[in-house]
Amino acid sequence: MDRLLRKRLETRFDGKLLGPVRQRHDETEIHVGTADLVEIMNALHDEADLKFEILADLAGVDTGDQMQVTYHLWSEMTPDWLRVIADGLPRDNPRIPSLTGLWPGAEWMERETYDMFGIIFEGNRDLRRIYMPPDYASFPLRKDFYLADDAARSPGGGVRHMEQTHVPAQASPNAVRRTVKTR
Amino acid sequence: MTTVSRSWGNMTTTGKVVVPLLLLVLVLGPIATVAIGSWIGPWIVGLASANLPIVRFLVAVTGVLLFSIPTAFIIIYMELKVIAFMNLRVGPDRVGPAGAAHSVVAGLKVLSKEDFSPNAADRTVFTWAPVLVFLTSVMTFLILPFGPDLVGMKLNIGVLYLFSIGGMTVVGLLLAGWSSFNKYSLLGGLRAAAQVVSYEIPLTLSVVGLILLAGTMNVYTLGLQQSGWFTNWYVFRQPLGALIFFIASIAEANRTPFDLTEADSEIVAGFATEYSGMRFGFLFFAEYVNVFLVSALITTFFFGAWNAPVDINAILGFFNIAPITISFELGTLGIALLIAIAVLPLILTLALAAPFYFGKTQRPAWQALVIGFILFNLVGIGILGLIAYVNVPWIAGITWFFLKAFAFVFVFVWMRGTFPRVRIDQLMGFAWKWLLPAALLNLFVTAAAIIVVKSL
Amino acid sequence: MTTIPGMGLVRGMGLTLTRFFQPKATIKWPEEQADVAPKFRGRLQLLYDEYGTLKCETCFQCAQACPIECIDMGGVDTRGRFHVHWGPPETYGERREESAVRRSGRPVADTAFTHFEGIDLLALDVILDAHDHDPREMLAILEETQAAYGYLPVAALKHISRTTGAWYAQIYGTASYYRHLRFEPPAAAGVPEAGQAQIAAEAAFTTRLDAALGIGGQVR
Amino acid sequence: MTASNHHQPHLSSDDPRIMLDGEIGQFESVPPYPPRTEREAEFYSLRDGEMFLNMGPQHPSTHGVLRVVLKINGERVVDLDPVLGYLHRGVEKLCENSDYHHIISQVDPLEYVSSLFTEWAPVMAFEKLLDVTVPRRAEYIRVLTGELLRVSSHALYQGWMALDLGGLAPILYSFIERDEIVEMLAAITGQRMLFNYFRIGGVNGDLNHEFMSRLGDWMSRALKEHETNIGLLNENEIFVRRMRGIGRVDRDMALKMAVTGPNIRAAGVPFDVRRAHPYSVYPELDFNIPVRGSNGGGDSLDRYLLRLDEVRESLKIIDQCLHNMPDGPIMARLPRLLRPRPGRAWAAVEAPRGLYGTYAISDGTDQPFRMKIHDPSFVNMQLVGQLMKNNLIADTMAVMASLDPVMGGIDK
Repeated sequence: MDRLLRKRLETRFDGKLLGPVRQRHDETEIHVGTADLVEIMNALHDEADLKFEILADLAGVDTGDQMQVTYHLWSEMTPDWLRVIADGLPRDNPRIPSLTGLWPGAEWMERETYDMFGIIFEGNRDLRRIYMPPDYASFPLRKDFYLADDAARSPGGGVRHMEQTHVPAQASPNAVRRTVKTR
Repeated sequence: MTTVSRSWGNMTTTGKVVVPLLLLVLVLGPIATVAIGSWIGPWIVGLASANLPIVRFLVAVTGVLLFSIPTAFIIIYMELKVIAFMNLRVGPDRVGPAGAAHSVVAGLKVLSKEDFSPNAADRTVFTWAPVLVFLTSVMTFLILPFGPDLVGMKLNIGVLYLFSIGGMTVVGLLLAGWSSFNKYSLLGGLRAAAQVVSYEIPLTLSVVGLILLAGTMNVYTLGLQQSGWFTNWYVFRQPLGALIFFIASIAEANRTPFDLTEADSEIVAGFATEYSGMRFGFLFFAEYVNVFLVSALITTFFFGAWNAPVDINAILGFFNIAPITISFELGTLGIALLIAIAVLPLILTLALAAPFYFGKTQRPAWQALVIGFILFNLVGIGILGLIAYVNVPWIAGITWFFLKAFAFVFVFVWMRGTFPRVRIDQLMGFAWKWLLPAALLNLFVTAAAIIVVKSL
Repeated sequence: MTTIPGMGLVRGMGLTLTRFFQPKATIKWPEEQADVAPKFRGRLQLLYDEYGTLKCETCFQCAQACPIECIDMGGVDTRGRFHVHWGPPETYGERREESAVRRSGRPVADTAFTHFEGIDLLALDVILDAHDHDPREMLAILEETQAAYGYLPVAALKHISRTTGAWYAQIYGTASYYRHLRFEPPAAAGVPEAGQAQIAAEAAFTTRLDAALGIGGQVR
Repeated sequence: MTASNHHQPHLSSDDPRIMLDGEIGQFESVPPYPPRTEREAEFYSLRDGEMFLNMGPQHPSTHGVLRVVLKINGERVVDLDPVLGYLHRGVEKLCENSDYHHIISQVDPLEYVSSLFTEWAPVMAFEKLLDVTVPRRAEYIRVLTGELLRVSSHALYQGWMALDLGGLAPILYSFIERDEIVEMLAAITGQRMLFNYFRIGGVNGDLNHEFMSRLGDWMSRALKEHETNIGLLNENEIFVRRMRGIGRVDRDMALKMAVTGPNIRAAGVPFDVRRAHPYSVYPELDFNIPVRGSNGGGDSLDRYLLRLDEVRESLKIIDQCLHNMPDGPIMARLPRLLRPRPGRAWAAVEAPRGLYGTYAISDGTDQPFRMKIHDPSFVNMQLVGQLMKNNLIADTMAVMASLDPVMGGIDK
């Protein structure tokens, strides 16, 4: 736990953090809003006393009532991992600015998150599905997507359908509406 | 009649085939003998003696065709085994002794596979391209001098024939690649065209120096000129030419490190991607026939063709010993020959088996006998081979020719087991920037040397 | 890269040529068996539970669920009556009923597995004492058990497991790996199983007697 | 009307996916749906002289089932579009539906070449969630087996590299080396490939005699054999010429592309999780972080050579582990059923291919609420699109192999 980093983050991003800076083991966690995300990330990446240059991971989370996007960052200035959680994405139309301007390598991670959660990263140039086939309609890692044999967990106690389609309005940002005939 | 029908009913299927055939042979045999002896034989002989070159050509072509397939089999087996050994593997070891029949069985498998052609392929070209490839590589065998007087055609423009026919292979590869309707095939075919055409030039130029030196384009005469001691081999007079020829012929035969036409990690199998069954077999055989061909050509041009590296007669002459010939008329032995034939194998087998039975190993009697019999056969073949080698010049020639050619085949296989392949631009750059100037240099130096030597 | 151009190529060819003559790494299966560590668990075996019945209920759920149909069940059923095989539901409906019966706790006669009956464990105890109940000497224990009983009875294996603390599955895995260990009594001519058990018991008794007297068996 | 129409009513020439006899013009219409994004539209439009070449999913050198659509102009690659997902198994979803012990076997086949590392990261994350301290002996065993597996993975990399360039011999030498290591690991873990060995709070089995004797035998000649084997390629002019200057990654690009592992170190950035964010007992061990290509970035040859340097460092670590191995238990005391209190944990290890991370969220039940697996190959694979433009088809293989992707990890 790096107390210094906590202090630095609190003073630097005062008023922009949603909730307190949390620390556990070797991780420091901040919650930010989607509107401030790019600005905060730029600051984290560029400023000399932060210098979080390496994007270790980008993960989407479906908490059940909202969506989150989690970034893990590494910097040589601190022994901690920094976890940035972009909070409060509505489930029916989750949108968040893309970080491909800062880290072009985030492109595929954002594609994966879009594929699994339907979170739309505004500004990502190539936001298509990456794992699932192009004519696939649902988002498998969402919490309302039940596995076929996961009978015990489903509300009715019976087997649900494999795919509960939960397509947000305009699932893909720049899309020409697809009319693919599936054989 | 009942007896006949009953015994017919009792016969096995094989019997039902064999017995009528035997009867047929019994009846037709005498008739055929008489017919051939009195009418057909003389007619054929007459026809043949009237058209001797054509007959010679046909015989040679048949021989070459029959010869090329086993050669390909041997080289395939050799490649599997040698590369396996170099990779610390065992290689094929299930079919035949030490897996020796593996390539034959693989050939049979290829024969029995479905002959498939893609929907959009150009059927005609697709079918005939492998045949063209195979034929052009086999046709070059015609002028190879396997031994003294053991040559299909003593063409006086042999070298020219060689390169003109050899250059046709690329047409087959290009056709195969184009007609397959596959992008990998197309790329492979185009690569083949670019590569083979590029390397044809240094290949030919490297031999021009040799031709200047030898004063002939007859491959057989080239062989004759290199007889005697191994210092007469052209490799010692044309070392640069030999090196260029060697490198360019690797590319000609599409072997590693220049096997870009079928680079499996890039373009799957190149022009052969869509082929299956015996059509693929043709392409496959053609590749290995080509390997043998370029090895044989290196041997012929630069490494003394069929000539032994040591001139035994010269050594013997130096010590004032008459040339050895084993002239031995078996007929003079008379009845002793018969007895020897009857008794000698038995005695020799027993004699060779004895050390294994009584010796340290203490093998059981049957094992000792089997070992003895095998040893006896080996000894017998060895003795017979030695007699044949000394008495019959072409056997000596063919032995040395194949030894040398297969040594080069081994080198090809060895290189395949060691090297990664080059990139296409490096390949082309090497041909045009290094090999071609080197070949031209070789040519000029040779020409200048000839002029200088003649003017002295 | 070396300073002389082409030297690296020549050296590479030298290396492959030396490899050409070196001993080969291939294991010529099945003539040769690979040298597998005792802990290796890559071998699939159906195990018996603590009551001596097959742990597999033959419910075919695994075969049914396997997406690529790589699980195939076959063999003689636990009654030794007919071949069970994965197939349409009517072929395994009967098996499912039988499984249900077994699960309910009622005894199901398993005539094919009489050799799971209790055996005289005296001889085994002697062997285990000699090895100080040490699971690291498992192979020796198993070999001596087989020498005493003629084979490895399931009850003996379970006893070994209980006293040495080694898992039954591990003992079973070890035993099933070695070819010279067997789970079935050898098809000895004329000696019925009961007789064999008798012989084994006698042998065990004499062994124990020898041990008690300290003569170690060399007198007989 | 006719019988054939009756049998195949959907078959018509309008459908771009179906090519009828002689309709060669339909050849270029991939993919069979309208473009979804700007980039896709740009990629799937051809200019004069260009054509698409589908490399994969069945292709001899794509390391699994990767499909790369190449847009080529003759032998030159104009652009390329990797298409993933042929090996997607939804492991993250499976992990969210299985309990904590179960997950270890679920994640095993992700990166199947070095599967101990795929266990290590989740296990570390769960240990953080549970506040468990792992016994020192267990940590040492983890490091020992992990570094062994790193050696085997890098050995295999060398062979693949050569095979993708057309060399036949090195792959088998690599496999002999790897086979010795996996047999060794089988003696301790019980499996050759998907070990399922690490446990939450320790490891499954202690070191045993079989393992130690095999290891001692191997260690006595490992370095020498390694040097011999790499001599076949390192000094080979053909190999060096094909690798040098191809696929150059500089420091800035490596950081921007979020690349990790040997690929970023070959670009001159000394980022290794073992030193950058020490975990397990790595702070106690003495080893270097080899870095190459410090000026102007590193090419494929640097990436290749760097892995060979790492093998030497790993052998050093193995040696130290054997010397410093403490006595003690190999498992922490844990309840049978794990219910960590709600929270988030992130753990990363340095796998042979880079940072292998796991982000686990617990909601207090016996199954994780969310489990994200970060695979280094996935990120490294992105570089291919950047590096391959205006190179030759043959270089695609060299660059892809030098990045060392494993499709099992990429596709999850």
